[in-house]
Amino acid sequence: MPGPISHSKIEPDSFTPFRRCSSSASCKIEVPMMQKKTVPEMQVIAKRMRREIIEMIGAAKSGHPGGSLSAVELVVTLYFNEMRHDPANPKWADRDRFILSKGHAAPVLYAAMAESGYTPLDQLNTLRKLGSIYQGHPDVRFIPSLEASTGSLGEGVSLALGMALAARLNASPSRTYVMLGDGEIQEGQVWESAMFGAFHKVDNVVAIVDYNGIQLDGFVKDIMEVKPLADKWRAFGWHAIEINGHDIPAIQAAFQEAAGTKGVPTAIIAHTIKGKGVSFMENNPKFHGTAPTPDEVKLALQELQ
Amino acid sequence: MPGPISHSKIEPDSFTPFRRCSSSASCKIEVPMMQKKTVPEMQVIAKRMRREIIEMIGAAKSGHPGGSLSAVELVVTLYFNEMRHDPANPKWADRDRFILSKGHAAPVLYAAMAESGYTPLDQLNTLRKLGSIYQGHPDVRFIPSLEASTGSLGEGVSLALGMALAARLNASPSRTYVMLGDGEIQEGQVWESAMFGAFHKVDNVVAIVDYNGIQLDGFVKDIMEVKPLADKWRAFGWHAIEINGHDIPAIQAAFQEAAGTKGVPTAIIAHTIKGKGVSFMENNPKFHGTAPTPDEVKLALQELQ
Amino acid sequence: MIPTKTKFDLKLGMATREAFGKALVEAGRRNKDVVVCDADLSKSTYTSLFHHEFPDRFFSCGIAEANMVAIAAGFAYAGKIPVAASFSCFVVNKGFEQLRVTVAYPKLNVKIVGTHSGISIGEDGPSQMSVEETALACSLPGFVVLSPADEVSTTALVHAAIDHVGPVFIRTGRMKAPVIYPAEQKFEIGKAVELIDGSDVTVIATGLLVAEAIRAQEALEAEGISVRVIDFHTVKPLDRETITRAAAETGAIVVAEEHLIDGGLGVRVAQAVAETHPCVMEFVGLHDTYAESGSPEQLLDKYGLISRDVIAAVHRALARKK
Amino acid sequence: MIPTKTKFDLKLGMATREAFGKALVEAGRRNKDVVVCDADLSKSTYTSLFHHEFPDRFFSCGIAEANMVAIAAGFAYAGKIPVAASFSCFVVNKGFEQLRVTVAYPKLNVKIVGTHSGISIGEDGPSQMSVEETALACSLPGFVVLSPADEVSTTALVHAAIDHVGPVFIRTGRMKAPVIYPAEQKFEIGKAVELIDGSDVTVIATGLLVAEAIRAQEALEAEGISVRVIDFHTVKPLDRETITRAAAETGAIVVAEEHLIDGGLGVRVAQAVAETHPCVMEFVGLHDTYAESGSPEQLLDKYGLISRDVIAAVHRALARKK
Ligand SMILES: Cc1ncc(C[n+]2csc(CCOP(=O)(O)OP(=O)(O)O)c2C)c(N)n1
Ligand SMILES: Cc1ncc(C[n+]2csc(CCOP(=O)(O)OP(=O)(O)O)c2C)c(N)n1
Ligand SMILES: [Mg+2]
Ligand SMILES: [Mg+2]
Repeated sequence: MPGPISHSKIEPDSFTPFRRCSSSASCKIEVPMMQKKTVPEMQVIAKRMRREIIEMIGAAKSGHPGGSLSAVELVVTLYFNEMRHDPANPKWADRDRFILSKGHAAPVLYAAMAESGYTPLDQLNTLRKLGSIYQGHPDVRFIPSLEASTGSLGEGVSLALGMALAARLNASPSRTYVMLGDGEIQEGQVWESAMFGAFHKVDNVVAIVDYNGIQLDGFVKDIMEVKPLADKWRAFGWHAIEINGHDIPAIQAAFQEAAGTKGVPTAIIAHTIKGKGVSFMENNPKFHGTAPTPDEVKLALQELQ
Repeated sequence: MPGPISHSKIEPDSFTPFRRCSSSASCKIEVPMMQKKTVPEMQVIAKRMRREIIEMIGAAKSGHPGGSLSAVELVVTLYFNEMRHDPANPKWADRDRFILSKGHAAPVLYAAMAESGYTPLDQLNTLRKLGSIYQGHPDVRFIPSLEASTGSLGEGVSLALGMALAARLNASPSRTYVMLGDGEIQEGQVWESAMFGAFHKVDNVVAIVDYNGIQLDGFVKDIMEVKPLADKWRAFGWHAIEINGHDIPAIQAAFQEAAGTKGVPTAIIAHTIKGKGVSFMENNPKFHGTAPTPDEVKLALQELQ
Repeated sequence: MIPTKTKFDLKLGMATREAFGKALVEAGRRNKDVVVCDADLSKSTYTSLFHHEFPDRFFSCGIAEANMVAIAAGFAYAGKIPVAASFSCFVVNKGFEQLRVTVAYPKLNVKIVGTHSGISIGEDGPSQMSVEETALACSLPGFVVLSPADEVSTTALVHAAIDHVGPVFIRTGRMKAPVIYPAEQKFEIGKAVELIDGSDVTVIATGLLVAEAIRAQEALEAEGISVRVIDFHTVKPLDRETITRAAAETGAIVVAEEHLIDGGLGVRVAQAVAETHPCVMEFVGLHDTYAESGSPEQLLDKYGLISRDVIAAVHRALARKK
Repeated sequence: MIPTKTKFDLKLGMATREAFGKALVEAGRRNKDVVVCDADLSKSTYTSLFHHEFPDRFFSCGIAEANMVAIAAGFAYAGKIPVAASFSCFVVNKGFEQLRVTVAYPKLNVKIVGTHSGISIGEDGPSQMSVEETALACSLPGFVVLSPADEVSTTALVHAAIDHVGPVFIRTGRMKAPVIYPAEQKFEIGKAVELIDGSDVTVIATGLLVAEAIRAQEALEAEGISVRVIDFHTVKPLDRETITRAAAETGAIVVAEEHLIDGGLGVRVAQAVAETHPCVMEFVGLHDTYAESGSPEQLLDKYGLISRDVIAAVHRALARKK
């Protein structure tokens, strides 16, 4: 794995907009992709990422631990086993892409990108500080190797579908993965994009719903019930798979099933535990958007040895 | 049936906003409701309304005949059999309400309201003309007895749910009906509102989808497929009924089934024919939004003898 | 004008969003037609207080702001007084078509409250910051647009908004706000408050920038510059009489707001000035840019929204004034 | 300035939406990265022409404008040049949050085209009329906002928009528009065109009102009033140099647009004037109201958007000019 890319200080104002990329053909350089990790290796990385998440949010004194922790195994499996990508060549045209539609869970993405070598590990604890590349929500102005700026819920599936249709036009094997919250799918745009994805048969997109049962203000069942979740995706024409979102082999199997599913996009309903891995955060709505105190950080890190 | 209410010329600027209504209790005056019509009577009214629709759009030289004609039996059954309302007392607090979410089909609503005695029959042919109360899309500034201004697709179910929850708070028996187009349900807001209606158990709302298979630019299957439609509503927690939307007894039965359905709202998927009743308009995308020429008006009126 | 006071201690009070939440409970007590709609942010918008006291009149909409706005419209058609609240950016931007066609066009009696306005929300960054909602809300014919500066004015204006028959948008902030007014201060929708009289230049400010304007005035007074400070808690309808008088009497106007200059209070004041009494003007606000993550103080400093920037704008204006 | 011409015959040409649709096909031929997104209005927006020639690069989104805007953003991230079109009110208002967070914030190379802008759509009435989109589009940092007046400028500006790297909004109309420019006229984003020179007053106009301004100039010339007429086909970035010069040289400015005065071109010009060279100004536009159904001509007349209204505004401005 190549070392971290060095990041010069970026001013958001000086950011230049995306240039038109040349066609995929000319980008088809041979690149050494990320090496696939084994399940035990990924479990080790997952635990390390949980610690990084706790530490960076603790250092920032604000942020969203719950939905970052629930998504760890899903993100680890994507970055270290499923996706074809190359941190040394982040703009490789045929890479697979990941969009964190639930942008508030940025810490899990930052941890995965840093662990993969896209961004410096030693700056994770600058999260949310002025000038840090680790902005409160993913921001391509600061990390160009991010696939998308997110933070306003409901938009990621549309983004993924646009990227995937571009890949189809370019005859590229690129696949796009997008992760949503279970509260997030209350946004109507999600269903607009679901209908669109089925209509255009965008089978190179996989939507992953982090079904942790909790949103910002409390339990999903109390704020706005989304059940039956798989039925909704099926009625909108998607292939839906339900799995335990902390079970890495189950996640791998689901991705494989998605890859084999032709003519329709796939939705993976991943049953997870919000705050997973830290006893006092698990299934606790308080830790949707509250940073752990220094004492809580210490306690959590002990649990995550 | 009382005669038409006289309408003084209204300037949109002079319109005063809705005043707070006193509580429903004080509004519970005894009112003579619309008398229920028989099926044969309604069939006669339906044919008359089709003629009025053709004539007014022909006179306006613009407008939306197709989706007005497909909805005739549904609207007739609501205004002349199902709804508890009183044209002599249009603001009766406990009345049932109808919202035409697909506001471009205003002509069918105007015909029903005029036939019911809310608005003058003899002004229908001023449709879309400057100063006419019969605006291009339903506009409460011009017809205060309308339940809502509409025209931007996707909003009606939300409006209906808000009104129905107000009725619940007022312990009023009022029920609210809302009609959507099958193209319209591509709007994400429809699914936001569907989720909301099920969550809040708003069983005094009935959504009617005018499932005519055509939207503005062509057939729904070519623009953005919405199948399986009933499954979508069911997955969003609604009771769904599929009927032939031109069969008045079937429509009556569906409304009765809806009234008996407790704890969830009901969606009636009404299979209809766009342009119904005029041979050259039936199932013809051209007549979504094209007015008939004077010759076509003549031909259509002959068919509608 | 606040007649007796000439010094403001500006000690931190409640955030305007919190003052809103508390006033809303009081409004709910006074008027049982008040209902509240929330989009999964009731703790942040403080509508949780209303939820707690009036659970039957509180309607959870989930993360679906467009539906929330139109649900509120349905309530208004039925004679209720709905208040729908969320972060400003989400309720206004995701609900804009609903605000236009479904609320403003039939002039419904709907109250929309945006919290977490401006860049002073800090660490969450631009996706959660609302720097354009004045432009959007003011382009809704018939809407009243309020932008209170402190807890006292927020409380009074929430009640005024409920009493006003017609659509209202209220812009509130996340941060604790310096207290400007005595508790007994009266406010009228559409009537700006002259906080400090002055003759060389006028600073028209709204929201958090009112306190910065007061601080700037204090510094400028020491330099011998006489600054009039006016709180435009109502952005629409605009108090044109007060603007015209300021233009005529001081000949130079600075407008300061925590908003994009494009479409904010400043351009509206500029239009009123050009139509009545042209004079030199300078603008303090965001210059066609989104901000970033950081502490509120750091961001206000970096993006030029503190008293220093008001002072600089006053100097520029005076240099140009003939 | 158009050097040789002093008289304009203003004969009706294509609607600007049609000119857009035709230019888009040409752009598609020149650049295979151009893709088009439609929200069930391709016949009205004339993107059906592109659909016909490039079916594989045309993406039907159904009646779902928010998704359409974000789909376009996805295409842009992947290096395509997406053009998403619908009625202005639907694409801008239903897609505003998507335009803000998903397009403007990362400065994506997305082109949004709104058709059926203004009240001149006529009979359909206010629900389909867009009278606020300049306010909304201009409050998106980094966006270029274009508002061409005729088929020639539309064609040129569509190509300029495609060539520009970054987000662009183009405002077009439903009605046939009077032809103002010779076919060979060159246009530059951000550079206004001085159509007629004059020294007593300047009329700054955009869209359909450019032709009305020309008509007003002809009538005023007969009264002995020398009117400068400028076409602001670019609302953002604003050509401040041309504005400042007009203010300095003519001392009076009238701004005319088929848009709410709140948040339109006029308030932006007023701000630039106040910051550089204060002068008297008058505004022709919609006064905080929605319109109604009627023929386009009747509505433009009733709501004060014809040459008569420009002439009256010029008279008011001159009466106030010292
Ligand atoms: C459009 C929008 N509305 C509201 C918010 C504020 N918000 C941030 S996170 C959140 C709850 C998300 O819950 P969920 O999608 O279940 O995420 P998770 O549980 O995975 O953290 C809300 C309402 C937002 N970011 N975007
Ligand atoms: C939000 C919105 N987008 C687009 C339109 C333009 N439009 C008017 S009617 C129509 C097609 C509607 O089709 P459908 O809902 O099937 O209606 P019906 O067939 O019953 O006429 C469209 C796209 C609109 N009125 N509102
Ligand atoms: Mg969740
Ligand atoms: Mg249809």
